[in-house]
Amino acid sequence: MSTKTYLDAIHDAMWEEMERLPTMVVLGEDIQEGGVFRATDGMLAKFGKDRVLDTPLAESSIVGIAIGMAQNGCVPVAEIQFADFAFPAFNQIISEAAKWRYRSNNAWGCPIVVRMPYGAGIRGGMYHSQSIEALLAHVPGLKVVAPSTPHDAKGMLKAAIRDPDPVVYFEHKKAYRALKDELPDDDYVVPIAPAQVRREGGDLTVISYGFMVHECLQAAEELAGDGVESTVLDLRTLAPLDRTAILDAARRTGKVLIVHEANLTGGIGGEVAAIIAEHAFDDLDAPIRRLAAPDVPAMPFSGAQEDACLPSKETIAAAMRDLAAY
Amino acid sequence: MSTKTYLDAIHDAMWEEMERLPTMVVLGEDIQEGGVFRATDGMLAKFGKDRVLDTPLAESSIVGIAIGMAQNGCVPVAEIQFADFAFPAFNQIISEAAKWRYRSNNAWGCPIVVRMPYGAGIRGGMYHSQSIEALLAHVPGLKVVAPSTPHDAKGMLKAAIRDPDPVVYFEHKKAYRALKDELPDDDYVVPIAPAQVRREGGDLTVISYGFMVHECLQAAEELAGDGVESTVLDLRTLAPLDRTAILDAARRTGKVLIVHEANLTGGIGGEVAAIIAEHAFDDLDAPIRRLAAPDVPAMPFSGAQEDACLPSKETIAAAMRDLAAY
Amino acid sequence: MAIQAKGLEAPVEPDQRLRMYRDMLVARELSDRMFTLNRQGRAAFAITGQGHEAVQVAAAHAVRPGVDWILPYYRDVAMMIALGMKPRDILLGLFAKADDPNSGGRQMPCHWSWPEMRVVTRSSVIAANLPHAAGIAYASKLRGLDEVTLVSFGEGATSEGDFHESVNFAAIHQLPVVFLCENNGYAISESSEKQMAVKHVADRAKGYGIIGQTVDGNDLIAAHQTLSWGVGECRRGRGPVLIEAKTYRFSPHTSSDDDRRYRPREEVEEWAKRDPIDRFRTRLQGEGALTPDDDRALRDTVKREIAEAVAGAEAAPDCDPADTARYVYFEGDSAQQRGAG
Amino acid sequence: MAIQAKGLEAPVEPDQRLRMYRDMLVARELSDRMFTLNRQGRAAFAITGQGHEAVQVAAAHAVRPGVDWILPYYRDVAMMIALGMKPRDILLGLFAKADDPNSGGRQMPCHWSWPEMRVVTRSSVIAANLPHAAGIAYASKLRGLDEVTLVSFGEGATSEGDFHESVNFAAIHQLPVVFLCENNGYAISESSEKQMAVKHVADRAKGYGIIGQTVDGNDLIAAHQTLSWGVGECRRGRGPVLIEAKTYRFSPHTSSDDDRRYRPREEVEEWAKRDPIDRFRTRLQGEGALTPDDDRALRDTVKREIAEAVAGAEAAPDCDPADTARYVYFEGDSAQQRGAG
Ligand SMILES: Cc1ncc(C[n+]2csc(CCOP(=O)(O)OP(=O)(O)O)c2C)c(N)n1
Ligand SMILES: Cc1ncc(C[n+]2csc(CCOP(=O)(O)OP(=O)(O)O)c2C)c(N)n1
Ligand SMILES: [Mg+2]
Ligand SMILES: [Mg+2]
Repeated sequence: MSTKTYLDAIHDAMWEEMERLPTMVVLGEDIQEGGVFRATDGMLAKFGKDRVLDTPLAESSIVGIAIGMAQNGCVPVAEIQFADFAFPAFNQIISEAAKWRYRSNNAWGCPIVVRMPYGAGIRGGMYHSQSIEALLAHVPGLKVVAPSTPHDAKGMLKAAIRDPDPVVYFEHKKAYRALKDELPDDDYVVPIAPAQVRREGGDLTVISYGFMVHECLQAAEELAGDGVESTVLDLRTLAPLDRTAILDAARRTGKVLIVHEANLTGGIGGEVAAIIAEHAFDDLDAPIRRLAAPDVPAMPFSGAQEDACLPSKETIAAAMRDLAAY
Repeated sequence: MSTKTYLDAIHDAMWEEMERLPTMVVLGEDIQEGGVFRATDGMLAKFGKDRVLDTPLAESSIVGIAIGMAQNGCVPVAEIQFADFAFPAFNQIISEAAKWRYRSNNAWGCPIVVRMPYGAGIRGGMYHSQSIEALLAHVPGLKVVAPSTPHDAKGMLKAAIRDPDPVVYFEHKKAYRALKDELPDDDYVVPIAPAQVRREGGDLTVISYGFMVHECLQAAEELAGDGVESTVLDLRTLAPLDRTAILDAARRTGKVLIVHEANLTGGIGGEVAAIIAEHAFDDLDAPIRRLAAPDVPAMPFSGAQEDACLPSKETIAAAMRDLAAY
Repeated sequence: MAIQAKGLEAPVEPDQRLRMYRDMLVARELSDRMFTLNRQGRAAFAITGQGHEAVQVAAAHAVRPGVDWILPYYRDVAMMIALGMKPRDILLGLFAKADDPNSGGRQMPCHWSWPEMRVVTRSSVIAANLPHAAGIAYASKLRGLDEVTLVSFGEGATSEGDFHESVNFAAIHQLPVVFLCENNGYAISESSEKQMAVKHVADRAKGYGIIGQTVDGNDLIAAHQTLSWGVGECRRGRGPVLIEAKTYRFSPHTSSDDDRRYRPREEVEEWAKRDPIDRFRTRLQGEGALTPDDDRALRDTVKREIAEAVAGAEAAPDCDPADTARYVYFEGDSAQQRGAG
Repeated sequence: MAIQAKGLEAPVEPDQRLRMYRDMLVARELSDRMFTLNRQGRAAFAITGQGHEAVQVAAAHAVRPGVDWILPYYRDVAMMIALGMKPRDILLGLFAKADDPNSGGRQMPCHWSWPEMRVVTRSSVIAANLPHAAGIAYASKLRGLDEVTLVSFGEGATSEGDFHESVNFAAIHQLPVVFLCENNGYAISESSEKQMAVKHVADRAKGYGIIGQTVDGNDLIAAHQTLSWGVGECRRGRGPVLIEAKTYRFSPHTSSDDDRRYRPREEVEEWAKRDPIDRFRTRLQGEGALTPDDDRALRDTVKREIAEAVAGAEAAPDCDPADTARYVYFEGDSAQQRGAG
């Protein structure tokens, strides 16, 4: 076991897969110098400039080239420097990668990974803080993951690299250095799809993913002090959703709060709530609550206004108390 | 009053606004010859090539240029030939148009209209049938409309053109020639935002939008024959949603079915269900049901498989019966 | 327009010439039939490339089938025929039949995919497959494989950002990609002056520091020489190249289009005189390689074969609605899947 | 690199020269301070353009303020100073204060917006504002207005599809747009060979059929002549033009970057000798327009002014969290809104 940050976990997952897979390529902007977050630190020296590829500043082609590489025996892991800059690549992701297998009736596959640093809380302003995951989770053919711990970050990135289909991997920027885990030294994989119960409790369920899971856990801790016991479910994979885990938790507790830092309307929370409202209706004891960023186009640079957008352990705890009291 | 198709309605709305607004410009691919659906028929001769602008085959710039025009006194109405081809323009729509006012703290506005022919049922195959509206309805700063009748098509397009903010206007390809209305000859506007009750009934509510509204109405008609009376709510505007109308209908009937032809997961239906499950919970008598296309990347060209994707009055009626019997 | 073939690569043998001629005939007859079937209400949609046959057949003969990668576009009926795709297979796509090898009836007709021939699946989204060509070629280079990638598209496609990003990337890494533009002067209704301020698509190459070459796309031999030269340049490590073949489409854009709205009839008639099939026939006959009798017999055979293929394909089983949700994701043993490692 | 100013437009009067010099000093001092404030933990983020001052000031003096449209990028501190933006206003953005005129504290610093000066709001998304420039210029032409649009960006931006689509559109319609590339040789860590196979960004112009012009961006007078020529060409209806100003950034990419990882120190030192401010000072002194004493006094004044501006801006009120959800959509009477009709 070794102590690793969330960023180390991502770095190491790629590094170990690069060692294992001679045709794996990491590509993106500023990859060779180590990446703006240092996720590819040291890789140039170890694996060479052809496998650690600095691309031009052109996101559509970053994903498109990765798609091409994957057809010809390479295992590409593309980095979009910030999820905010993924929109120029949306056509390649949605029209191409997601539809590749389906449209060829399984004759072709598109095993690519697109890494996207996302999320707020780092004073990144409107274009370095966005949480765009719901947009891609609506697109069948894609797998979308958003690990919340270093352990999952490593295991799910390996799973993504080994997956036969396109995976969009959301890594939370605030988690990079803030989170540390003891990780196994041996190779391991955390499978894509199953959600994970992070805490068990019978009074209510909080469902979240990414960095917000930690705020939820702290809030749950606080409520436990008052005798309210909650289940915290970490979705981990946003597409396809783990409906069984969602419905189990909802049925067991009868009360559900969903938390994310993406804006409310049309977010993952809506889909999760809809699944519960359709399939666990008879077990519900309270309205399904959602706590999310307000519907603003992106979070302001101003710390005061950014904080006003983000759910926090305080606002989560308050929402949990309301729900428990319902 | 004159009889007009849905396509006429769109054509006439633009034509009349072009006459009224000397700096209005319609732009897109093949606009001058009348457009592949003939929405701009005759405009070149009437308004000239500078205001009826054939752009290069480049969607990102179509929207980006419209944004620029809007800054300098023009009123641009951009056409994306098929909604399926909007993805190259997603960056301009989401990063630019949607965030324009917010990021400049109201110093600048972005009054553009982006028209997108969308929807299935015309044997268009995977890339000429998509319903992508949920992706844009998740983006604050945009208004997203999807009129279901010629009357609304005309009135809402005029409202969109006169709106101070960016409006994405989804026009259903199957509706173009299939739907006819008697339209007033005088200028009128159908405001963006309010949903419209298309039919009143106390047993259950069906919520839909776009072409599917008509399938829902037929199903409701059929059920009325069996004594089941339903409310059919046409959302019309998908962002911002008319929460009041949604909640009113849900509370009045206690049972809700949501129908759309976009794929289920992450669709508009999820958000609508979540709103109801949160704010009308105590009035619900049954699970909130959704009927939508399966989660496939896009609808097949095969008629048999396309039909298998689309909700129809039969499958809607069946879902309504189930719900009524709950 | 002068033929500007660079050098004289790949002389074309008499046998090959006749095969090329036959392929053009097959493609033309098949394409005409697809339009007729649409007009008869037997096919929902048709998109074809009548007029583009020479450059397409030339391209198919310039690459090494099964070795080089090919990313064709919807007009490339003749390219696919010359690569060996059977008319029946194309017709299965036209009728959206379950056995359509390109897409199992999921895509519009002529949206090619043929793994064995390294013909890569593509969408309807113009220019979106250009980056794929660059990525495939990058992989060839990385893996030290002697492979060339040929991607074809219309002149309208060169307006898209993806064209720019792909050619730029290929130029930076000197990748073995032949960018083949079949410039037919129109993108649906828009004439090429609406797409660019330069006269030739080949001029666009200058902004990337690569060679751009224009050729008469209706002259099979010239086109074949130029394409063979391009493929050769790529194999010699001097790629990428941008080849522009000037041509014309004789059909409307698709079966949904009415080209009389935007193309003067005189222009269409002018180009009809430069029909690539007629020109090649004249040449073969001038060379004594084809007698008028042989030609008539050949054309009859082709007509009959296509008619048979239509009958067979139309009778084939439709797609099963029960399969609608298949292959959204990989099903089964992931070690078998194409592309990874 | 030779100065390639086309003709001798807009001779620069002595007064104007001193103003230009002062603007460069102000921008440099302000930019250095912004970095210091970040290192001191008083500002979350800094992004500046030390080294780019000459071409930026030249651009500001080549356009007609309030008439021509300007779409600058995050490096253009000196351009904004020369257009008249107060250091205090820029610092309000640095500190994300409520009164930040560019964005009300919503955007990162140096994401300009100034309606009165026709400086158009922009995002952080590289190249995404190039189509806006084309659209604005199209509107100028449509409306018969004698306006020029100037948009600036780095050489990295030229790799994006939006660059291609915008220049192409402007070329097709001969729009009055000056595309100004401040080529500092790096896009964050990537040297320009990773962005293009051509030597000069100006070479990219050839693919569009427009004029591309390279100039020494660290030579204020040369840059001013070239930009004035470019603006003039646009006014004469001979636009668009692509002007490449070769320059260098003396700072890291942003306060979050460590450029020592990718830029050899010798290279940085080599360029330091070509500091545009030093060069212009030498020139002014050689011309007798500036004595060493005047210069010292001027620099002291500038330093003091910036220090005062910092104190003032830092003490200004923060953004009110209650305003977070304002202006997602237009609030109020829609007749007042900018842009429509
Ligand atoms: C991104 C995108 N935009 C628009 C379309 C609609 N469309 C299909 S073909 C076409 C014209 C293509 O012209 P060109 O590239 O010259 O090829 P040609 O059809 O002339 O051979 C257009 C606009 C599309 N398929 N994809
Ligand atoms: C679309 C997009 N991709 C990536 C980034 C991150 N990024 C910010 S600046 C920059 C480099 C820009 O280089 P260049 O255009 O040469 O301008 P310079 O900073 O050198 O002046 C990058 C990659 C971004 N802002 N937008
Ligand atoms: Mg064409
Ligand atoms: Mg640069």
